[in-house]
Amino acid sequence: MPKKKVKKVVNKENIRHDGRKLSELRPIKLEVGILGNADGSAYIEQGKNKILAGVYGPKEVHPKHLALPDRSRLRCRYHMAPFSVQERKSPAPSRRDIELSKVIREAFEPSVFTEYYPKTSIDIFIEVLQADGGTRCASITAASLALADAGIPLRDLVSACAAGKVDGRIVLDLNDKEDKEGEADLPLAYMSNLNAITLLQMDGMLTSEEFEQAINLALEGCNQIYQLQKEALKAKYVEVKETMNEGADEQ
Amino acid sequence: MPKKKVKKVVNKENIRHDGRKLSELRPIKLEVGILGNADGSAYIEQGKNKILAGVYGPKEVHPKHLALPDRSRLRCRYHMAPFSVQERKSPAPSRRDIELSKVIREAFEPSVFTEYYPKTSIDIFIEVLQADGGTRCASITAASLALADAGIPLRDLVSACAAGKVDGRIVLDLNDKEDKEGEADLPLAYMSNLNAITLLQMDGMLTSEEFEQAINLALEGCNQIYQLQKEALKAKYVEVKETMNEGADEQ
Amino acid sequence: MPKKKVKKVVNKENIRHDGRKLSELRPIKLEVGILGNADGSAYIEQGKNKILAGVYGPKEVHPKHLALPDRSRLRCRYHMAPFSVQERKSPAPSRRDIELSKVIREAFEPSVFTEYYPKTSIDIFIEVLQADGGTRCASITAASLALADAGIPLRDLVSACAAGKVDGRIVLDLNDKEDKEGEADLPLAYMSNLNAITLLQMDGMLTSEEFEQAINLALEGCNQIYQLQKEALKAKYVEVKETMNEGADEQ
Amino acid sequence: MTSPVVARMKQKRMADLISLGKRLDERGLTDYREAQIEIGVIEKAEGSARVRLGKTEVLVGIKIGLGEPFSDVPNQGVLTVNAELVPLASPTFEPGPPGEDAIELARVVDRGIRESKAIDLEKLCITPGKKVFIVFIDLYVLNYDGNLIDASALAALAALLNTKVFNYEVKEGEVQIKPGYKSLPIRNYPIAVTFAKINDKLVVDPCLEEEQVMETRLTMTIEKDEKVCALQKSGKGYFRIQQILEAAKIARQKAAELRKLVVKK
Amino acid sequence: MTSPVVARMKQKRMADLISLGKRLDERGLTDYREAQIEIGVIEKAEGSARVRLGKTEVLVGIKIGLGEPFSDVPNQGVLTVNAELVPLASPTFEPGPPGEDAIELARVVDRGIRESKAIDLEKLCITPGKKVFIVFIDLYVLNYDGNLIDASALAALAALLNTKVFNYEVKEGEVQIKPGYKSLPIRNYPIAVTFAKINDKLVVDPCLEEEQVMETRLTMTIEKDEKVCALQKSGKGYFRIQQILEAAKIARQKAAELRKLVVKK
Amino acid sequence: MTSPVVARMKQKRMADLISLGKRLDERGLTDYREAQIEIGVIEKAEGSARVRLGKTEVLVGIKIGLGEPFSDVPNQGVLTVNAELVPLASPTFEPGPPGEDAIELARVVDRGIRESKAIDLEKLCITPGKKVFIVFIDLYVLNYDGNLIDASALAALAALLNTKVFNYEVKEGEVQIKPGYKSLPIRNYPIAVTFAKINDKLVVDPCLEEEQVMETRLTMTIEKDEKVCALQKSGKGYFRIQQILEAAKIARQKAAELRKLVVKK
Repeated sequence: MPKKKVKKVVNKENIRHDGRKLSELRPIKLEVGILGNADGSAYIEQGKNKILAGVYGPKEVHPKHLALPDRSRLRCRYHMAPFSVQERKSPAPSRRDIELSKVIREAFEPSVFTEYYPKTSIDIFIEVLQADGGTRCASITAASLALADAGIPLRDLVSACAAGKVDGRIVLDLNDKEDKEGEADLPLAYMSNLNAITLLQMDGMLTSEEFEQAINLALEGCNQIYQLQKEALKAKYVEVKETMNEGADEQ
Repeated sequence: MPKKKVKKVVNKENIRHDGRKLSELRPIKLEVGILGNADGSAYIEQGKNKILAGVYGPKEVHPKHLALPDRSRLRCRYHMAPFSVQERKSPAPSRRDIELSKVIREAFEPSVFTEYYPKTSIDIFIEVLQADGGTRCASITAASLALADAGIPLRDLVSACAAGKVDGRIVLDLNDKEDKEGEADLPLAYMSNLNAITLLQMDGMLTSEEFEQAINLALEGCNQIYQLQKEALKAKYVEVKETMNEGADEQ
Repeated sequence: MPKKKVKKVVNKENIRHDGRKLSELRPIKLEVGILGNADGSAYIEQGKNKILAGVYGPKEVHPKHLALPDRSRLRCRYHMAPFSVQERKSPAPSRRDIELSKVIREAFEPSVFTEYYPKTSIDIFIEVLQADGGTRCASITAASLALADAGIPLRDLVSACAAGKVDGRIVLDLNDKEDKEGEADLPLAYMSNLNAITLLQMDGMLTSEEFEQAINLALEGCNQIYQLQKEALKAKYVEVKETMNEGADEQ
Repeated sequence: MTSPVVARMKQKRMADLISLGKRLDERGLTDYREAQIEIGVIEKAEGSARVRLGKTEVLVGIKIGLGEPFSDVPNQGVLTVNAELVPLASPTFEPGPPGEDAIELARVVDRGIRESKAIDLEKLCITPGKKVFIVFIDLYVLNYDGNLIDASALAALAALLNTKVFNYEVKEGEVQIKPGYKSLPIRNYPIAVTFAKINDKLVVDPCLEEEQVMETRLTMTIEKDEKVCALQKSGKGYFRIQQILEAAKIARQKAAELRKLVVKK
Repeated sequence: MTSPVVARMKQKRMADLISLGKRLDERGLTDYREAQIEIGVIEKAEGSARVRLGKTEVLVGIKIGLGEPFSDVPNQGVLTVNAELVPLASPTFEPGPPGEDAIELARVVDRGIRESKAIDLEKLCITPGKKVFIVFIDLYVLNYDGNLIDASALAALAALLNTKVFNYEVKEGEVQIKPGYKSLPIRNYPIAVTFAKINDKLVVDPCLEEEQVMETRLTMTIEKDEKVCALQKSGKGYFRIQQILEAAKIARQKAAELRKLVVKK
Repeated sequence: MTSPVVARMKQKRMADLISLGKRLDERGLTDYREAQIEIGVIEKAEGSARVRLGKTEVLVGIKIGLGEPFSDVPNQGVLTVNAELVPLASPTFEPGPPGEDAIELARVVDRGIRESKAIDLEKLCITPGKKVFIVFIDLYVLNYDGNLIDASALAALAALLNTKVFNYEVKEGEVQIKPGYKSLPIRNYPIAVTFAKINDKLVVDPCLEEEQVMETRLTMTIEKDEKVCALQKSGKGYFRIQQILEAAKIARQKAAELRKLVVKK
């Protein structure tokens, strides 16, 4: 059986199939505070990813025996809409969903002052409306904004981005095609001001040099995203201030 | 592909395939108090439908957090025996079962003085032993008798009956064949003395005139069934009285 | 369709296909106290059966409403590893697993002084690592040692063994092939000192005489196993004493 | 509902009576309650029967379906028994998937039918390895007053004897249903006989009150030639060997009596 | 979060206003909140639409799959509607499998589409009895502020009108996808109109606060020729016949208004 | 069971020791506990191995089945890894379906095998698109004393190296088993190395007591040519980049040591 000839995803000029340079992020759009009921919320578009994050809490825990005496219980559900992927996904949580919910929750633990709210829970709900590679990182980026929007005291925002290896080159922020056809994917979450890596996973194969290179590139991506997050919060803050002024005018 | 020629379910003389007139109920048999353990029970045969209803309560609620401070919690399970239909039905509740359990429960809410029994539950269990169209209505008719048999104070009995459209005619109390081959089915539950419609659903298509006609016909059916329900209760009451007299004789 | 000719499992000289005599047990290996975390544990090899039993308790019951006011709640889970049988078994409990968990639990009830530990639970976990017929009996034999190893006061050890009918002969301790191709299998659990049968089941067909014969043979098997159980406990006890002496030496 | 004190007194009295060979409802120790059997009560099922044993009431419906055989017996139809303890039958039954009691009930009834080879499963093979009939036996408990196993096994046997299998032909590998029915090929008549041990005495057909005080329980299923074809000890206590051999004798006699109620009736 | 006392005062005021024909948010009794409809929001889905009804927000995505038809309608495609009340939409929604509210929502929307024959399912048959298209309609509630049924039904219709089915050919019994798309064959436009009964008066499009005080609810689904094609009474209370006939009149009018928002737009 | 106060004192001492480069059980920070490996312990499984890492004990059984390939890789066999934390292994393990810890364990082990292409899945294809071998790797934890991932990954690799696949021939589209076996085609040897971060220091192969006090954990899986083939940060804390690069160096060295225990042995 002849091997099918794979069309290169990255060309000789180091331009990726979607026109990006090796260390270029996909276009990112961030919006904060867009849901009516959640205590905090945010929306991200990163390439074709479309993800909503909502936060409820701190609030009473149900069932009560889950309450922790010395801090808030962080809970997280990463969930994909059935229509978010090529073949309809059953709405029941897959093993992948359960693993991602766990590592995403753990990526936030170091960022939240959970000790301020003993015996409560803080619930993070992530809904992937459309998926195109790198959803866990985009989810973290959005959910951190949702936590901030909920007014929950944070040590720092968490920014997340993957680096990886495609056609032999180390690239930033892989999309679905690159993730599937590439040689490695390394998602990473980071608190920029604290130099703290809070999520780190990898699929694929990387030599020792490539590994170091990929981590550094992912960190660079996180730093860029951190700026975008701050702008999004500022935009919301300004908006809120303007609304308040309007309210003042009305009075 | 040629359309298969459908044999008419209602003939030119307005006689239905089972010999009934358009506004004629199927033969109905009602029995009250036929189960040993339930606090109240009733059995209905309506055409080939065979349905048992049992009531337990008012009683302590489990789990306790479901208790309501100001009234009894009404619960209802509509369930079909695996052998009740043509193809064996899995005993796990289907989405249809869950919806019917909800609307049947809500059909009883206005009839029960739930405020007399705060912090308790009243559980209605319906078992469809054989199904032949119109089981939700027959279930309500039986379950209302079971509630009365359990000695639970009621504002009125709830009587239920469907009307619908078959071969262009508005007919009463559709059986399975009519339901499947007909144009519309409109089940309705009613408290006759209070002029209160407590369940109303519809599948199919009806013009504005047909709709009004169907509702009126269903109400007529409910009124007839109401009489049968009262007779069934009276029969049970007389029977009980006779048994008591016998008991007196024995002493 | 011609019947396939079944090769005899027991030959004319009353020697079974694995070389055993009719009333001979398979080789049995017992080890006590082999798990690090369980309060008590034991391992059995009986033919190709390989089974681990672990006991936790007496301990607080979760959820609390399961606690019994006057005695400990005995709980038991019989579970097979997915790789323990020819075709991989799903790890979800089958109906067979649930039935066996029940009858095994009940086989221990008369042996444990549950009244010494009100409001607690004693949990027996059985893991069949490899199955070759007669796993429920071997499980009981091991689990009784695990209960003893946990220091739980027992009226007597429970020993278990099956007898059955293969190729017209009553035989002891059927292996998988004999169980499947034989005419009857009768597992039995027994407290030797108390003449008490605590588990009794049967598949197959036995005349009245065969039935009595099979029960008596199974009891004989139990008595032999009882001796092996006592030796295993003694071995452990001696071993512990030796270890203690060593410990004393070190000090 | 009686108070716990009254209940305990009643239990004591029941146990004392049994020591004297008597029962609260005046039955002898080896007497069954009155058994009523109705067959064909569910017209839409291929077979059905309702059994009342005193106040215990069980409805059994049988459906015939088409499916694949198990790979180790490619030329046999499939038998499957399921039990539901629906909550209207007792305040102690909960809605939801079958618990261990329902599963044990189904499996004990299944064992009696299967081990006695009551159904000729080879006659239910349509295309070996591909297509066979599936016999679904659903045990439906409508009122629980003790001894569900015997009532269910009796109803299952009555329903099997009353079951019809549709005619068919195989055309181009597809099974096509033809008009008419045949009886299900039944060739044995297993009867379950259950004993409760109370105050170290055996009683047959325990009612609910007896089950609540019994130390343990034993079900023996006896086939038409008086062979034992299934056993199940259930409950916390134990039996002595003498009790089991005694039970076997009584079971044979009781099974013969009960069998007359359903076979050739 | 407002205190229970304040909440009760507000409820009283809301109910009193409604008696006077007014509503807290200044709508008339038969006025809908502002409806915003975006289509094609999920490029990876074969069809999609997001509807905002006031602060209620529902996203509907449609996927087209391949599968077997039901045996009683071998020459029809399969329609399946599923609803998820995901927990970010409301503090009262819990993660986990759909509860009775989500199931009712999905089934009422399903009924409107199915009974009005909105989709020409026969055109979705590929090989009769063997292979058909499956239309998965997933209702995804993003923010809950009352009247989920109308918002979901509207979004489902908008998404259906926006759905593309891939081209295919059948080669040696296998379906092979070819380039290009066709529109889904839609031939009717069912619109759900929901009434809440508060203080014995009917209001359309209840917001969450109104649902919290309503006695009961009625949904009427009206198809393009003004026929009623689905009904659902939901909630504890009851209706009088006059109220139902009045509702039917209003529903026809409201349905026509709403339909303009999605059809030929 | 030690009291909470004693436990806290012990934890403090453990953390203090680690700051000094020492551990409670006298290991160095980068020392593994003694590893014992037995292969072929389950004769009925196609492959099996039991690994003891100190008191942690994991049994891995491998079954080979037949099934369909995934549609996107029609010419590859299927690999599936499942983990069970059975309750006899620890008082903190509960019976029931796998929780997030068991799922993470299985997926991390799976990732190492899959990403290093340890199994030549193309050689497990029987009929492209139709029939392939399925390799079921079941991780069975028998005693839990920390570092389940490394013990499980090691046992899985040992079991794979010990796995036999039955011979077969394809006759008229059906797979028929023939006598004899071949070895599973293994071409890489991934080894998982896990670090706990305690008092900002890294230790390898944490035991249970260390896991109870660790801030966070990192698993690096290293393949035969010293490439990293899987990573998993797990637990609440965080790492600095320097720690991760340091861990990578140690992991390569430790992996080489551990690999010798299973390969060519």
